[in-house]
This record gives sequence, structure tokens and C-alpha cells, in this order.
Amino acid sequence: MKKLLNDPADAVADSLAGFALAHAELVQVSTSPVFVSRAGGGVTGKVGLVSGGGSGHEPLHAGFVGDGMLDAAVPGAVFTSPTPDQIQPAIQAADGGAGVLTIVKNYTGDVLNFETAVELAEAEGVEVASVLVNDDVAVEDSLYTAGRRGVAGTVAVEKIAGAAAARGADLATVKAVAERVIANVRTMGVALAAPTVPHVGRPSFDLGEDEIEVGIGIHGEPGRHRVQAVGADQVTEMLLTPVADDLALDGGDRVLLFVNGMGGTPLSELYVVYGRARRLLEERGVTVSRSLVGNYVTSLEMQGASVTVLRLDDELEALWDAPVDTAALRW
Amino acid sequence: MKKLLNDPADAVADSLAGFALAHAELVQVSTSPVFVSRAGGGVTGKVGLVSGGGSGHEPLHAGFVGDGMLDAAVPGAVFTSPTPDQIQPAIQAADGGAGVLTIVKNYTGDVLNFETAVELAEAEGVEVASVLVNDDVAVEDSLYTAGRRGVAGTVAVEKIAGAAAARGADLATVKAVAERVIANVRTMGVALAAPTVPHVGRPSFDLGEDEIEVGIGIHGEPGRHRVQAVGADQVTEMLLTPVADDLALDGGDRVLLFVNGMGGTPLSELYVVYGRARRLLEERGVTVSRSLVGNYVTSLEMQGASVTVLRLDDELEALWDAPVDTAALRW
Amino acid sequence: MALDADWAERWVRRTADAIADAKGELTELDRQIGDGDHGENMDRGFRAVVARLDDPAAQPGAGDERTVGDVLKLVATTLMSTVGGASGPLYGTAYLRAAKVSGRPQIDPPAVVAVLEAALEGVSSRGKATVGEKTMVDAWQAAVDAAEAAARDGGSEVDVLRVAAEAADKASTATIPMVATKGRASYLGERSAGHEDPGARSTALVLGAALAAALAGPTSADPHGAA
Amino acid sequence: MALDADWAERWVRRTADAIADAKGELTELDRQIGDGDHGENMDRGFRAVVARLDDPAAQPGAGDERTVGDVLKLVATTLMSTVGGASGPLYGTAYLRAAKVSGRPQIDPPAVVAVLEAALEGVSSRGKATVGEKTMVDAWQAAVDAAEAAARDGGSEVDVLRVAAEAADKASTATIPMVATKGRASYLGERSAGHEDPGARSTALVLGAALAAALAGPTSADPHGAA
Ligand SMILES: Nc1ncnc2c1ncn2[C@@H]1O[C@H](COP(=O)(O)OP(=O)(O)O)[C@@H](O)[C@H]1O
Ligand SMILES: Nc1ncnc2c1ncn2[C@@H]1O[C@H](COP(=O)(O)OP(=O)(O)O)[C@@H](O)[C@H]1O
Ligand SMILES: [Mg+2]
Ligand SMILES: [Mg+2]
Ligand SMILES: [Mg+2]
Ligand SMILES: [Mg+2]
Repeated sequence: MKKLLNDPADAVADSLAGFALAHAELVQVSTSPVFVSRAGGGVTGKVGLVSGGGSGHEPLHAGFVGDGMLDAAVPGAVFTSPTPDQIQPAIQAADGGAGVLTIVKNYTGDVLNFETAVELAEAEGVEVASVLVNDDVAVEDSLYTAGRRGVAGTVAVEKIAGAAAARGADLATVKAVAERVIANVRTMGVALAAPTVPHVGRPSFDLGEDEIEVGIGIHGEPGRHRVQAVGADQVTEMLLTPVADDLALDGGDRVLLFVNGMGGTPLSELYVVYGRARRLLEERGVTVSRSLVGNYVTSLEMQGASVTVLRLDDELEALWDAPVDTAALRW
Repeated sequence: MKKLLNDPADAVADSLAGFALAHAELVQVSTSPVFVSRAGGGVTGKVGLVSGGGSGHEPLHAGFVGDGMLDAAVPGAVFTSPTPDQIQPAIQAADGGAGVLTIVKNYTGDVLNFETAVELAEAEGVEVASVLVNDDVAVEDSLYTAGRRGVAGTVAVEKIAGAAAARGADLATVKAVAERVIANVRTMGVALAAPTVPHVGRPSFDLGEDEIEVGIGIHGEPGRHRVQAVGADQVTEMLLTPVADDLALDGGDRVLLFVNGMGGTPLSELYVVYGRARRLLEERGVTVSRSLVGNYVTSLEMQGASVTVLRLDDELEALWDAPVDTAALRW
Repeated sequence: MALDADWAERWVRRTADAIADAKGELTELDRQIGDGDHGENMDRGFRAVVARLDDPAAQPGAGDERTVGDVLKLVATTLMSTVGGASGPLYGTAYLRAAKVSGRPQIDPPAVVAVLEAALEGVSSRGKATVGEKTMVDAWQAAVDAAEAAARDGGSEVDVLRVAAEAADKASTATIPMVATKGRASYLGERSAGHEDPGARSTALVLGAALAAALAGPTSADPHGAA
Repeated sequence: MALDADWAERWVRRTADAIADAKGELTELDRQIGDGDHGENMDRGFRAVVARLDDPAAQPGAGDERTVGDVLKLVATTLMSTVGGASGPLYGTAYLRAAKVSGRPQIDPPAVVAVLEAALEGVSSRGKATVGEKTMVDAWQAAVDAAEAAARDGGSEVDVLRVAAEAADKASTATIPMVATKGRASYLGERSAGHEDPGARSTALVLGAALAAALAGPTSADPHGAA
């Protein structure tokens, strides 16, 4: 394993230190406990937005702290949920008196640690609401599983809920907007090569020279099934079809199409996937009115991509378009 | 080799097709010959900016077409300079009557193909000036070499010259600004793992499990020397020191520090490099007043990074800060 | 032989050693059906626990008055604030509930059973998993069942801990053929079969350390020493 | 045996075949000290040339009036617009200059030498490289020197092309120990030594095809056939 790191144990701290220096006008980074919040702290009268999770998915979440998106982000160790003693102060830092929405990706660890932190923050008098992102259609959502994972769709939830908060919506409204995004966003991903967690030192799964993993998450978990490597057009179909089917997209729909890179795949390839996914949607009569292509929810240097579709309505589209000023998303 | 591509021969075309669909509000893509220009074409009365080079460095250059930066970009085959018959119409498309500046990275192929294209465009009545970017300190600049390569510093040249053109400067002034950037920008890069060119199908160079290549370019060329893999702090010193020395930076200087990813390295690691580079500069008494961290000038999925320093003055800083609205750089 | 707060401290220190030794194994199990951090997570947590036990300023309880629960509560709060992931809150809650039923200087066999029951109850109530879902619950439940039987039959503290540790070890191995329906391994569906659950394995290590700490006895000079 | 436009067409087609066969080898040479695209670049260019030769609408010259220069000019413009990289303009200019001195239906030995000289002059004037810088100039210069000597000694067209091809082949091999000071390989400094220059090798292939096309003679029914 070769990485641009010093001691693997310091990977998260070293990276955050650099992030804090590079974006001092946007964020401040607390080191003990570790969390990132907006430069200047919670905005008085605005609902605060807090998200977090294991590190290794950069720019998620710290890269989305700033005007129009998150007020605080809580990075855990690599691929490991943060602890309540990090999350609670982040919630308090994000509070501007109008309450805080936590945006949690649906993983047992994130759910449990945020749950405890929310209890602690509420005990300190902060009003907190929470939403659970679970956009990954690779995982069956049933009573007998931990439910679908939260993956790239998280960006849409954070952006749109952030815009709702920025325009002054109250906590219940911001939560309802976030839930509307969650209800309408679905994702599916593929890996061509596994990531290597710094302290593990070897790839998270072993893939043959001509195998790909379909239905992967963002933590180096193996996917739902392994298939023979095929061309980008076929791979894109494997990703787009279950997403579009799950959303039951049809001729009347207008969507955001988001092709997300997993960290180690060239941008040029993401555009190949985007082009094919778009044509597939158009063949279904779906209108792609907004697009995002890039590495936003990564899995270290994993090679691969995910396709996310969000069904839009006028309000969600306007909130997506609203100004945002963060390290990783800006318009 | 596994990639999210169809036929390797279609890699550039497929990717550009997706790019065109994803950014229709910013660009239009001509397919025969292949070039990218601003949606709406050249801006009347504004100096046009054209750059180009081999593909495989995305988002460079097409990702920088838009308000405040390039008017046209010309992508060649992967790692192969474009041909004059692509470049010439791009120059003409960029012309708004005030002339065109071509920004060429210093490679024999780019230089020769742009030279011919400029001759052809001039024959069609377009006034053209050209600058050559050669920021890579890994390569000795002497009469007996092809001279230093153009690498990540190109982003600064395109951004700042683009801002000068946007505020109405004439061709000579835009060219002079570009040359001031070129005179003050230096870069050095490292690779941890080689890229794989699609039609080649195997890595561009062979690196041992604990070796890194120092002084690499962005075309999968081997670097100047190969050393034992070391921690990020030491690697950063190997990159920053020759850059700072070449610029003869001292206490009075104010700079832009740009840590560029080569495509396959996680963003989190780039911030580790940034943090160390910044401390090294500050130890020299240099003030880092602007920063950029991310994958902007890549080499397919190469793992590694480069460190770029641009010595700023008030005007260059203001031009860097000026608004830009492109697929890959926006503020 | 009664189990006191010193035993609890020995238990915790031995757990830290056992986890450190098995860190690679736990991580490898988690790499196969999870995200490859369980060894690192547990090791980070228990190293932090030991650091607090070694810190004069962070001692649990008040001198001789120290109860078993004091030690276990320190473990609970430390794991909660340092482990993260799923296992942090799950083990944290397990120790917290165990601490609540062991607020005494010494515990007898029925109290040992109560400690294990409380831990199981903590894991189950936080994680909502039941037996057979291929999680640490399988190991805790097997330990509780065996311990209850041994205590009912009048077994000593050591007897109770021995059957608990053995049952947890077996139950962990028995997770191999299971298809996970809770935790990260559930994302793999059928592909999770054929691999041992890392959390069940770490639970077996925790209970093995409890037994070893009891066997080492109160006179053991070196709390870090081998069994 | 005079060399006419048909010879020129055979030369070009044979070049395309030779490049296609050696594509992997050229790319591998370029991978070692460049960017691994020389085989692909040349193959893309010569496939385009052949496509034009096969296209009734794109024929060079006008029927029987067709000159050697007509064919070479078609090669020049096609390479310039399809190859890119350094080799596109370099070979493009070489063929363009060669075409300028061969605007006749047939060429004799001194005219063959003039074609080679013009090609060398084209490469040198565009690329500014001189002999010993580990580029295709080394192969072109050796070919020109040998061809001039053979023509001076009264050799036939075939004799001239044979020594030119042989000299280019040797000169290409002779680039192996050189340290590059032009082109992409110069970025490697000393590390460029020990590898053959891909452009010198492709020049040797081009000149080998010229010889083979002359040997195959004007009666060859199959312009794609073997020598
Ligand atoms: N809902 C649950 N109930 C009980 N145990 C669980 C549950 N979810 C996960 N676990 C346990 O946690 C272990 C994984 O812990 P760890 O790897 O540290 O956390 P994470 O899964 O967040 O990476 C699993 O092996 C399993 O035993
Ligand atoms: N300045 C030059 N003069 C002559 N030949 C050159 C020069 N620069 C490069 N070459 C030739 O071009 C060859 C490389 O061609 P190619 O790989 O197609 O282009 P690129 O270097 O742009 O990738 C080299 O092997 C060398 O022979
Ligand atoms: Mg984890
Ligand atoms: Mg090239
Ligand atoms: Mg885990
Ligand atoms: Mg080349």
C-alpha cells in the first residue's frame, strides 16, 4: 500500500488540518473532539444542518459545510461512524436557535451514534430533528435487513435541505423537504477495483482482473454480486435500470441525474456513464433537467461509479439551483 | 485493465458526448473536427482564449470553458496533441473580433500542431497571440532539452488570463498577463502508481510495491528518479522545495498554493500534502493567500499529486478572485 | 473466590490484550463481510480504556469502595466516546447496563449471570437484532444461556464464566454458515454466508478474558500477564 | 525500373501494413521512454491514408497524370489532420516537403535521394533536432547519407532504397544507448538511455516499406500483398 499519508493513525487529523488551512474562510475545525463547523458558527434564526459519518468519503461531508448547505460535519475514523461526544458539540455549534436537523446515512453505527448524540444535545436544550438517507437500491429494504444504505443521494439531501434552511424555513419544513428528497432519490454503484483502508493496508475486497462488483456501497463492502467486466454502456444499464425501476420513472418525470465517482476513476469515464444513463432515461421519456458529474461521495481510491436519480418538482429544482458556497459544491 | 469505457477508440468521443449533455448551458461540442467552445460562441469585443492538448487530463481543458476562463478547448486523443484541423476552427470559434490567445503546454507535439493551426487561422484573418506554459521544475530548462513541460500551472494561466480577457483587456495585455503568470508559476509532481492508457491496456510505467516516481509529468512518462516510498510529509518536501527554490521565494512573497491530484488519489490525501506544503512555505516566511486543492490536471487514474506555487501580486490575486463559471471551476 | 473490582479491572486489561493480539484477525473477518475496521475499532477503544485505568486522575470509583460497576461504567463511557461504528454504541450500552447491575464491591455467581444478561439486553435493545441474525447477539445469547444453566446448577463464578466463554466461542463459530440480516454484512445477502461474524468473535474474546481474569485470581501480581 | 505514382501508392499501403503489424512494438517503445501512443498515432494516421486511397472521391492527382508527389501530398495532409502528437506534424511536414520535390509521374535515383533529403529537411526544420538527440532525425539522416552515396555510385532506385532502409534500421538500433535531448524522452534525462527511440523505429519501417514496394514491382496485382 502506497498513500500520501504519514502515520495511518493520523490520516484523518492530518487531512482535516490541511482542509482547515485551505478553507479558513468557510470552515473552522475543532480537533478535540473532532468536528467541522461553519466559520462564524451557527446562523442566528436559521435551522442548523449537521451530517457526519466515517471518513474516506471526501468531499462528503466536510466539503459541504458552508452557505446554503451544512452548518457542521462530523468525520469519524476511516469508514467508522463518529462518536456521540463528537456529534453532540457539532449539533450545538450548528444551532442558531431555530433547531438542528441531523442528516444521517442509514448504517447501524451512524444511526446509533447520532441517536445518542441527539439525546445528549436535546438534554442541553437544542431542538433536534433527524432524517435517515437510504438511497442505495442495491440493498433490499425489508423488515429483515438493516435497510437500504445511504450513499451518493446524501449530496442531494444536504444541498436541498440546506437551501430550504437558508431561505428561512423552520425545522419541520426543512425536515419535510429532506424527507421528500429521500423519498425520491435512488442510487446504485459499481466497483472496478477495491479501496485500501490505511490501517488495513490491503484492498477491501479481492477482484479478479476481469471482474467487477455490482451493487457496492461506499465502505469497501463487497457488492451484491460479481460479474464479468463489460463495457461502460452495459455497466450503466446495470446501474440505471434498478434505480429508474425503483422510482417507477415514466414519461411525465423530470429528474436530476448525478453520476458520482468513487475516487479512483477518471472524470472522463464518469461522463461516459453520464451520457449513457441520460440516453436510457430519455428512452423512457424522462426529462433530465439537472446534472451533476464528479467525485462527491467517494470510497477512498476505489475505482467505480454510482448513478443517482432524484425525481424533481418545481420546489426541489429551485432549491437545487439556490446558491451554495462550500469547498466542494459552489454556484 | 478495467475501465468505464466502451471501445477504447471511442473513449474521447463518448466522454465528450456526455460532457456536452451535462453542461449544455456552458458549452457546445463540435464532433467533426472535435473541439469544445462556449455555448453561444465567441464574445464580441472580448479576446478569445483557446487551449488544448491530449485527452486524459480532465477536467483540463474542456472543464475550464466558460465565463471568465476559456472560450474553446481542443482535446486530442488520449495523451496525444490535437491536430491543426481541430485547433484552427476552435480558434475561429473563439474569436470575437478582438483576437485570440492560445495557451499551449510546452510539448513538442502541442507546440507544432498549434503553430500550424495558428498559421492557418491567421490566414483566415484572425489575430492570434500564443503563450507557452512550462511550469514543471522536474525538467531542466536548457538549450539542450525540449524545455520544461507545462503541467498543473496551466490552470492558473487559464484562470487569470481568462479574467483579464473578461474585464476587457486587449490581446497584448492578456498575453502579457499570461506571461506574468507563466514567469511566476512552478510545479513538481509525484506518482505512486501509473495510469493505464485505454488503447495500451497496461500501466505506463512499472513501479515496485514500495517505490514512487518523483518528477513525473502528466502523460504517464516515467519521472526523473525513482525513490523508496516515504511518508506524505517527506514527499511534500521533495515537491515543494525545488518549486520554492526555483521561484527563489522569500519572506516578502505572497502566493497561491495549489495541490493537484493526478486522478487516482483521494482528496483527503491531497489535503495532507497541502497542510505540509503550507507549513513549509510559512517556515520560509511566505504568505499563502490563495489556495486550490483538487483534481484539476490529471493523468487518467494515476495516483499521485503535484504541488504548484504561483507568486502573486495585487493584480494577479484580483484576477484569480474574479468570477469564473465553468464545469470544473466556479466562483 | 468472589469476583471484585480488581477482577473487573483484570478482565478489562486482559480484554485489551486479547483484542490487540486478535486485531488483525478481527479486521480480516470484517474485511470479508463488512468494512474492515472492527479490529481497529475495538483496539482503539480498549487501548483508551487501559489508558484511563492507568491514569491516576481518571480512576473509577473511590479507592477501596470501588465496585465492579465502577470499572464497567468507565469501560462503557470510554468505548462510547472512542470506538464509533456499530460496535461502539453496542458494546458501550452492554457495559453500561452491566455496570448498572453490578454496583457492588463483589459479585457472586447469580450476579455474574445478571451482568451477562444486562449486557445482552443492552446489545439487543440498541441493535434490535435477535439470535440467528449473524451478530454479536448470537455470542452474548449463548453465553447467557450457558451461564444461567451453570448458576442454576450451583456452579462457581469460574464455572459460570467458563461455560459462558465456551458457549460464546462456539456460537461465534456457528455464525459462519449464517446469512446476515443485521449490520453491514446484511448488505451482502447470501454472500455473507461462509464467514464468521467479527462482532461475535470479539464477544468471545471479551468473555474469554473474563474467565482468564477470574482464573488468574486476586493475587496475580501482573495485571497484564498471561493466564 | 522507374518509381512511379503506383510505386508511391504501394509504398504507402505497405507502410500502413508494417505500422499495423508493429503497432504494439512501437507503443511499447514509447511506453518505456515516452507516453505510449506512438504505435496508435501512426496506425491511426496510416489507416486514414489507406481509407482515402480506397475512396474514389479522394484520389490524389488526375488519373494517368498522377505524380509521385500527388500521392505523398495526400499522405502529408492526412497525417497532419489525424495523427496529432509530435509525430503528426513531423511526418506530415516530411511528406509535404517530399511531395514538393516529386511532382512528376516517375522518379529516378537522384530524385529518390531528393525525396529523402526533403523529408529529412522537413523533420529537422519543424523539430529542430539534429543527429544524436535520439529522435527520428537519426534514422532519416542515416538514410539520406547512405542514399546519396549509393546514387553517387550510380546505383538503381532499388539500390538507393535498400541502403537507405538498411541505414535507417541500423540508426534506429543505434539510438538505444543515447540520452534523449529532444522530444518527450528528454524529460527522463539519463534514464532515457537503454531504450530505442520509437520515431526512429517507425522511420525505419517507412523506409523498409519503400524498398519492399520497389521490389514488388509495377506488375504486382495486389497492392496489399507481401514483398
Ligand atoms: N444491529 C446489530 N445488533 C447487534 N450487533 C450488531 C448489529 N449491527 C452490527 N453488529 C455487530 O457489530 C459488528 C461490526 O462492528 P464494527 O465493524 O466495529 O462496526 P461497523 O459495522 O460500523 O463497521 C458486527 O460484526 C456485528 O457483530
Ligand atoms: N523535436 C523532435 N525532432 C524530431 N523528432 C522528434 C522530436 N520530438 C519527438 N520526435 C519524434 O517523435 C517520436 C514520438 O512520437 P509520438 O509518440 O507519436 O508523439 P508524442 O511524443 O507527442 O507522444 C519520438 O520517438 C521522436 O522520434
Ligand atoms: Mg465501520
Ligand atoms: Mg503523445
Ligand atoms: Mg466494521
Ligand atoms: Mg508518444
